[in-house]
Amino acid sequence: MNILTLLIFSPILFGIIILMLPTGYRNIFRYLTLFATLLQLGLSIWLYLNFKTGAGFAGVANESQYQFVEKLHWIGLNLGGMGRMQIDYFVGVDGISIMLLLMSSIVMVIAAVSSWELNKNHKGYFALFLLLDVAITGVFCSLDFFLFYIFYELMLLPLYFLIGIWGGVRREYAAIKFFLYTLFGSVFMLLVMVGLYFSVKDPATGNHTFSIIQMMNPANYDTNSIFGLLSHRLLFGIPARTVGFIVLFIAFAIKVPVVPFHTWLPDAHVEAPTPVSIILAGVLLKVGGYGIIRICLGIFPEVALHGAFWIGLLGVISILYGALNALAQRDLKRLIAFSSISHMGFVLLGIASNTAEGMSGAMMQMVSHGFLSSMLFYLVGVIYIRVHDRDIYSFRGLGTLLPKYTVFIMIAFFASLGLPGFSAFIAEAFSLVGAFNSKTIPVWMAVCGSVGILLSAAYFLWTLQRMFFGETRLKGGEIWKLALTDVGKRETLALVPLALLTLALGIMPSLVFDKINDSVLALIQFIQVK
Amino acid sequence: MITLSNFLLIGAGLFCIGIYIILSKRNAIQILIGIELIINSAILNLVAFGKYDKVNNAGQAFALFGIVLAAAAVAVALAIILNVYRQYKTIDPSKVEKLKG
Amino acid sequence: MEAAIPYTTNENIALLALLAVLLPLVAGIGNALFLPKQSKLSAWVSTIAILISLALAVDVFARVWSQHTASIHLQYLWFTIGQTQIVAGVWLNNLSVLMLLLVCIIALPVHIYSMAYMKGDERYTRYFAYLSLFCFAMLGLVIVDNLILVYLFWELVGFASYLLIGFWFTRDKAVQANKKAFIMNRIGDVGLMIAIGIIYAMFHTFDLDLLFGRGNLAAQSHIQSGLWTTIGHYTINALGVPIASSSAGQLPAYCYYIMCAGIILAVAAKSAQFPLHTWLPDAMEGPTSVSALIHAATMVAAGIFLLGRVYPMFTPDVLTIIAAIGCFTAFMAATIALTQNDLKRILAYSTISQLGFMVMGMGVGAYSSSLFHLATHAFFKCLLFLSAGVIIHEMSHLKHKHHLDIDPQSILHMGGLRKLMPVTFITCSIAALALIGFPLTSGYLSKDGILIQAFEWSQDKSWAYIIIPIGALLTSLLTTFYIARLIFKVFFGQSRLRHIDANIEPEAHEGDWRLSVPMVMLAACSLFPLFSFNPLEYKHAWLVNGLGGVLDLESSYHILVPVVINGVGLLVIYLAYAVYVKQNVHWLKQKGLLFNLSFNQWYIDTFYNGVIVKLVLFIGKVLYWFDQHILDGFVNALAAIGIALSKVSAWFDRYIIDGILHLITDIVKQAGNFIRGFQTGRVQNYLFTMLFIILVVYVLKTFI
Amino acid sequence: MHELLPSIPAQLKSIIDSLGYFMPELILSLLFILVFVTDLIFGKTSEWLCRTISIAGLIFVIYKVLWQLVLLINTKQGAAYLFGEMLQLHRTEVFFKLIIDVIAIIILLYIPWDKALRAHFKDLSDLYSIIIASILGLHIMIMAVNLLSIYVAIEMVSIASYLMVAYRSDTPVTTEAGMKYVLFGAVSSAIMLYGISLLYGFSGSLDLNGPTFVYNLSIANPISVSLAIALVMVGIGFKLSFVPMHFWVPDVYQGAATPVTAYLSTLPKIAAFGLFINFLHPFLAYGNWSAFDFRLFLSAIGIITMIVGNLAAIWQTNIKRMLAYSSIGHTGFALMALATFSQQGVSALLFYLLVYAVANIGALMLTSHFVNKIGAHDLDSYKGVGLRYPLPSVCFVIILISLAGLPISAGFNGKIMVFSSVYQIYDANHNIWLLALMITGAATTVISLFYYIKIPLYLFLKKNEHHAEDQLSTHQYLLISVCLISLFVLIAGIFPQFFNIPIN
Repeated sequence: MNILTLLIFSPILFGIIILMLPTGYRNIFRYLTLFATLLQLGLSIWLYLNFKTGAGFAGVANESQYQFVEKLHWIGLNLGGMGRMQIDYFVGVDGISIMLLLMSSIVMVIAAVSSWELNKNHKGYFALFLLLDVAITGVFCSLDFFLFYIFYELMLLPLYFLIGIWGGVRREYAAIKFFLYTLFGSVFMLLVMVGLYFSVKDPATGNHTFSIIQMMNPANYDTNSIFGLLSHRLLFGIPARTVGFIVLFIAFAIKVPVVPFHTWLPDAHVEAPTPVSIILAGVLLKVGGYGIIRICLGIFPEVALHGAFWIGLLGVISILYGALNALAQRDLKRLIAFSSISHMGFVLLGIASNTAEGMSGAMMQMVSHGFLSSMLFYLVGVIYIRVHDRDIYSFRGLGTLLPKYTVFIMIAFFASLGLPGFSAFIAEAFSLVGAFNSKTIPVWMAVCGSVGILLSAAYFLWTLQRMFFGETRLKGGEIWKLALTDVGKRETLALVPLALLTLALGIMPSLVFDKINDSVLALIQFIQVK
Repeated sequence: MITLSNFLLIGAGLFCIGIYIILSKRNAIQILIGIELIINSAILNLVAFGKYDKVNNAGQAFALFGIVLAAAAVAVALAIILNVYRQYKTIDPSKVEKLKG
Repeated sequence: MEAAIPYTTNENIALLALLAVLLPLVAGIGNALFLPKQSKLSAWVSTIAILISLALAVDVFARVWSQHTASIHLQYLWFTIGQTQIVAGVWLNNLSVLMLLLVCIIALPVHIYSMAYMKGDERYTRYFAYLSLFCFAMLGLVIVDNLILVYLFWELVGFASYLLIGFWFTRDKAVQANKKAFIMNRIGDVGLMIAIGIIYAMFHTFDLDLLFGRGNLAAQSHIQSGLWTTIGHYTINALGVPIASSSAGQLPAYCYYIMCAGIILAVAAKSAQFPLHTWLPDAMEGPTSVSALIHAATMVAAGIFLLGRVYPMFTPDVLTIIAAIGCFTAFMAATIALTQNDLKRILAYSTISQLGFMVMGMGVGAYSSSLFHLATHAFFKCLLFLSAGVIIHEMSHLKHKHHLDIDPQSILHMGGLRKLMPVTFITCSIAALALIGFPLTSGYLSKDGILIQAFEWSQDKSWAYIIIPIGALLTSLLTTFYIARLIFKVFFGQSRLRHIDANIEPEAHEGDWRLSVPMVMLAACSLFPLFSFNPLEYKHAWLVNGLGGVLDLESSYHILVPVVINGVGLLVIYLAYAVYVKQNVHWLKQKGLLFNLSFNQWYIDTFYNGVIVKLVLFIGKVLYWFDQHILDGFVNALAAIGIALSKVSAWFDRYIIDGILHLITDIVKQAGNFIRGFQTGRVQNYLFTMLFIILVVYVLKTFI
Repeated sequence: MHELLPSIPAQLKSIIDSLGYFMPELILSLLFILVFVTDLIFGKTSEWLCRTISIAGLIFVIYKVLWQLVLLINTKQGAAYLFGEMLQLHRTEVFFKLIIDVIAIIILLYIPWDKALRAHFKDLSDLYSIIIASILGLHIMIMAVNLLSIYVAIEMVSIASYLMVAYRSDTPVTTEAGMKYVLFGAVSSAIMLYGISLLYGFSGSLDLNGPTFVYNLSIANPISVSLAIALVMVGIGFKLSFVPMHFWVPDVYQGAATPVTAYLSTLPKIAAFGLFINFLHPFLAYGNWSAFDFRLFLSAIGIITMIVGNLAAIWQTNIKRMLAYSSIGHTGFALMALATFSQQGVSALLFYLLVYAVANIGALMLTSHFVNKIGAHDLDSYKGVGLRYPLPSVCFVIILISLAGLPISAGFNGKIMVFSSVYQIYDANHNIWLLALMITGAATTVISLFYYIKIPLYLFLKKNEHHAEDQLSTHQYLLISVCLISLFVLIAGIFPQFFNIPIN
């Protein structure tokens, strides 16, 4: 059995087992889920170790260079006049997806661990959790647009319930907002997908195909098909390919999220339970970035090249806007949510630069932010579970009260404000270097981007000084003092690996870059050619 | 000599009257009568046209079907209106408006 | 890390240097992870680590310094990004080995001193862990071979200082201070990052050796007709010989100026130059030993070091700007220092002023001299802080003993400590003399060097340039004044505690050997022999020559400047003495020979008191106010603007963007409601609507 | 009379031949009589008996319908014309009939599981006979290609459904619904009859596929012809319930007993689409037909119907009413497929209708399940039910997903197929209307989520303070069949090709 298939669908088995078991067995559910995620982690580590590098395995637009590929005929609907509707079950990884795959499976383990504190309807929760796990893994693996889309949609449903049932006070609002926001994007993505489907023919079979890789090759487009490169067709007076790119970009930009498509994120984060915030920030945002790189850039490279200025602009705006907003927050979780927006802006900047440095920086940023945001949200969760309050102003001088916790929070904060030695530094530094080095975006964007680093320092340090230093003073008084116990064993167990990971990536970035370099180079070259 | 157009005009007239009755009357039975008028206008047309249909007397045949089915429909309708009267003690359609919105 | 690129003949020297850097890190990690909160052992771990580093540094220094071989460059492949290989390596030339040695020499006594100074603190171990971390970062900064690593250590240094300033994190002032310090340093980091980005975009390498060393790319780039061009990129072949690769880089000229601005910003932040200097005085909230090491000797010098590293990059006009900044900072800080009463603040401002000197030195092309001054200054300023530490220690001891409500750092309450703490007094005065630039001290050599070259630099330029050397001269006089004032107020006269409470017996005594030994050591280092056997001619200092020496043009300044400095300097000291120690008149009379002189002096004395001093004090006050309100105010204003901006954008976020979303949904809902309106429940209305619609559509369709 | 004599034997012969292709319908008529008689003989106790008989009969009918496929293969050009061009039989018609019969069986099963209907004072056996009769009508409707047969078929179905809607004469709303339905239906069929008479007049023939039919129309005055066609459309529109003939839908769906609603929302619609296809065919086949632009007509109607249906549904609090509006929206979407005038469009339409019908019946089954269980008619009474009855609630979610057309559900594939068929035509001739159709389809899909989401929202997310104790009980079969339906929806979502109808 193909390892990717195993990786994707193994959680479903556990999900079914959980559904079979009677409602009472909380611990069994927990341990089953944990085991499922650990199994997945093991598999993806195996993938990582056996992932071959070298120009011959770059992947991107070259089907033969993907690894661990499995391709089965899935749907063969007969569409009368237009041949058979050919949808394949087509999975495989290249340098662009492998790291994200590994990262997400690690984050899922952390999320599973952090699900321990939940105290309501465990059965449903863990079943949905595993379903979400399947969808996320599937998105990163699937090379067939249809399959991708299905996994992409499949992510919404569990999240909708996870936020809506296990969430905070305004959970219904948050859930619906999140759901409609993302769905808005994906419905129009559906249209573009259908359009692409009818424009592209698989040279082998002569049928139309959903294969993303086939879509990357301009030779496969029908003459004067709507998205054909040579047939300069217009939609509403705009070149059709541009429209397609914009629509797809918006769909993913909502996930990333890019200002101004971001307003679902703070609400969703604030209302979601800790593990869900971890997954949201750690993995889902990356799905957006991954989509932009794999699909928007892959299928519409020339549009991406011409639109680089606007992508970069959005990136810079997100960086500054998110950071400034973070400065204005007093809810710790909301602050971190906005900081995520700011940090994901660097991904866009790196992508827009169209340089190897920038692109690699963006990839690195996605991986590192995956770990860091999980860590940050986990830490917020730790304190929230203790006293059910996240208001920065109701804490003071936690440093003396929770020394270990403070150490972790300082690691997380300084790592994510880009202190050298941690992964975020490499990521942001090289996104910026790429931006400076770029032919496609002006220097001032890079400069503004660097200002983002300054702002992030400002809000993180302010929070540190406000919450953790000074004499201990708590809103809840003595009761809180008793409630606020330092991080426990399980929490340490979850936090230490994350801290070590970001440190390791900061000191040995080659762990990531060695795997992605070839693909990034191939991608850059692929874009430049257009 | 009565030409085809006369029939058609009468038919059109009946149709319009029927429509008017349907829209204006405050009594279900009368509405049924209006419907009958429309059907009759149609039947009149059919018969009139049927005269010019050389092949077979399709028009007339159709007319017969029309009459029968209209009768059936009216029978059902009357039964239902009776039920309505039982429940609402009125057969003014504008007063029977529990279901709306 | 991958296999070493075979690059250097004497690899093991570089490895020694590397070892010297890594030892403190090991010590720090060991302390942080494995030792209990308060263990004497930790201090020894760190100290021994730094001691070994010192030994290694000496060895490395001895082998590298002015062996006129090519500089030693050992590099490993760190990681590859795209096609660019990012290397991690050690690049040893005279500058770096000098800094290596310097940092170690300064760090060792501070370690020893800290053992006693931090005694009994409940986070003793943590303190030494931080200190070692700092040493690691600082040492790393001086020997690394490419810009990425420079940035890395550049910021780590800042981080370490953040930790140490806020070491007593329960004090609000301390945490405010370290936040301020880190953020203002971050401004500099942003500048550096921008500079690095542009340099890379231009030269496609981060390698310092290629850029400023043998590759010498920076010097070969030139600006003309709005374009910044370089003759070609370099790549390193297997033998490590830089070879030109074909493609020539070209960027618009403004990129060059942005780059320079970035570097200047970085320097200004790290070495507390105008306008980013305000963090340094606040940083004095940290332990005094920390101030001595980080905020007097080493970290703040990093800016100068960076200038030294990238020196070839600058065109004359940029250098002029640098000089101007340095000069202004020096002057401003000095004037401020005149009016301070907080011991450590005076020293802080004096540090700023001296750093300004060095920056100016760089600006006027006195490259080697200003690095020379960096070295000498490190010693005596560190020493000043250490002695200040001892004094403050004693004062607070007194304070607690007599339950007085005084600020132990204020020099207003001191005085007469001369007899009580002789060692401190002597060492402190040596340092003070060195600061003044008194002959036979190291300060004399370095400071005069800068001044002379400043004059030489200005002479062949238009008259306006003369302002800079003059300003510098003035500054050094002011320096003389305030340091003299400090000495007199602290050590001479009677203890002013008596004014508060007559029957206090201000007994104070030297700390134990761990306090005094380092001070003596440093005092020795503040004298001339260490640097030059000719106590009067800076050109003969081995250090200056080692750093490329100075162009040897004979000018009158070589005589003039030292004479003026020291002549006037003496007067100033005397003036200070007269001002602050009031029993001068009597012993004037005893020496009849000098009577007139003393008379005149009295005249000058009154004149000074009446006009100059008042004026200077006034200027000092104004500038201090300026510093406190305008500059700090400016920074706060920036912060305020930032906050306001963020508030606005938050509002925008809530009302506009979300608003649009809600608007759409509302429109949809209203439309639904409208349609629902037709569902009146009356079958005849239904029929009517239906027929009406059909009719209308039909009519429209047919007749239009 | 004399001139008729020679033609009689030929006509008799054609009738005899036709009977071979008319078996299912004949069986249906016999079945009707059988059920009717059993009801009379066994009286009150005969409910289950009638039900078994009719279901068994229907299964036999299905067998016969399948047999027709075989028959058709033997015929030339795969088509048969019965009773002198009265009815026609292609594979398309056969498949329509199959779908009709299958769904009819589901509904027959479903009827007695609905508490409200069961509680009716007299038992349901006559309802079965009515349904059988209506199915006969539906069959004819699908096959009709003659104005006369069209009218007769429509009337058969209408009268049957009048009776079914008004079946529960003991509750006010039902009778009200019945009255509205009958009046609306009678009026629209009368108007259609008038239109038919005009068509007859202009063309001089009742046979749609007749040689002169379209030709005569095309040379007649276009204005009056288009009027005539518009009037005919009123009749068809009443069955399809597209705008502006949709007004009766919400009231009647809400008022009628839930199984009847299930019947109304599926069977007549499907049959009407079959009828529509046949009605359109001659006009499209004829070369230069300009009097009445069917594509414009269908597109405009489709767009407005989608918009109206989905927008109005947002406000509904009564589940059945909401589903009624959503079904209007679905009609609009299906019209999109019809507007392609292509084989592929038809097959997409078939798939879409099948999926929609099954899902819609499932949804209605669930509503009656919750009515049975906790007497919940409105959204508010669904609060927090999901956690108490997870299984039906999850099924509800799945079925709603399919109705909304989210991926890996049958509904999604249906929408995909419709979209792709439309897109194919659009790609060939850049008809702006088709583009508009597609965009509206996408947009209204999003809008539809506003109200589809409401149900899961109330089921799972909303908390209700006082738990309405479920004093009532329900049929386990109902739950089982719902599970089966949701399973089908999922399977047809993941492996649609199994349910893909191969036309020609």
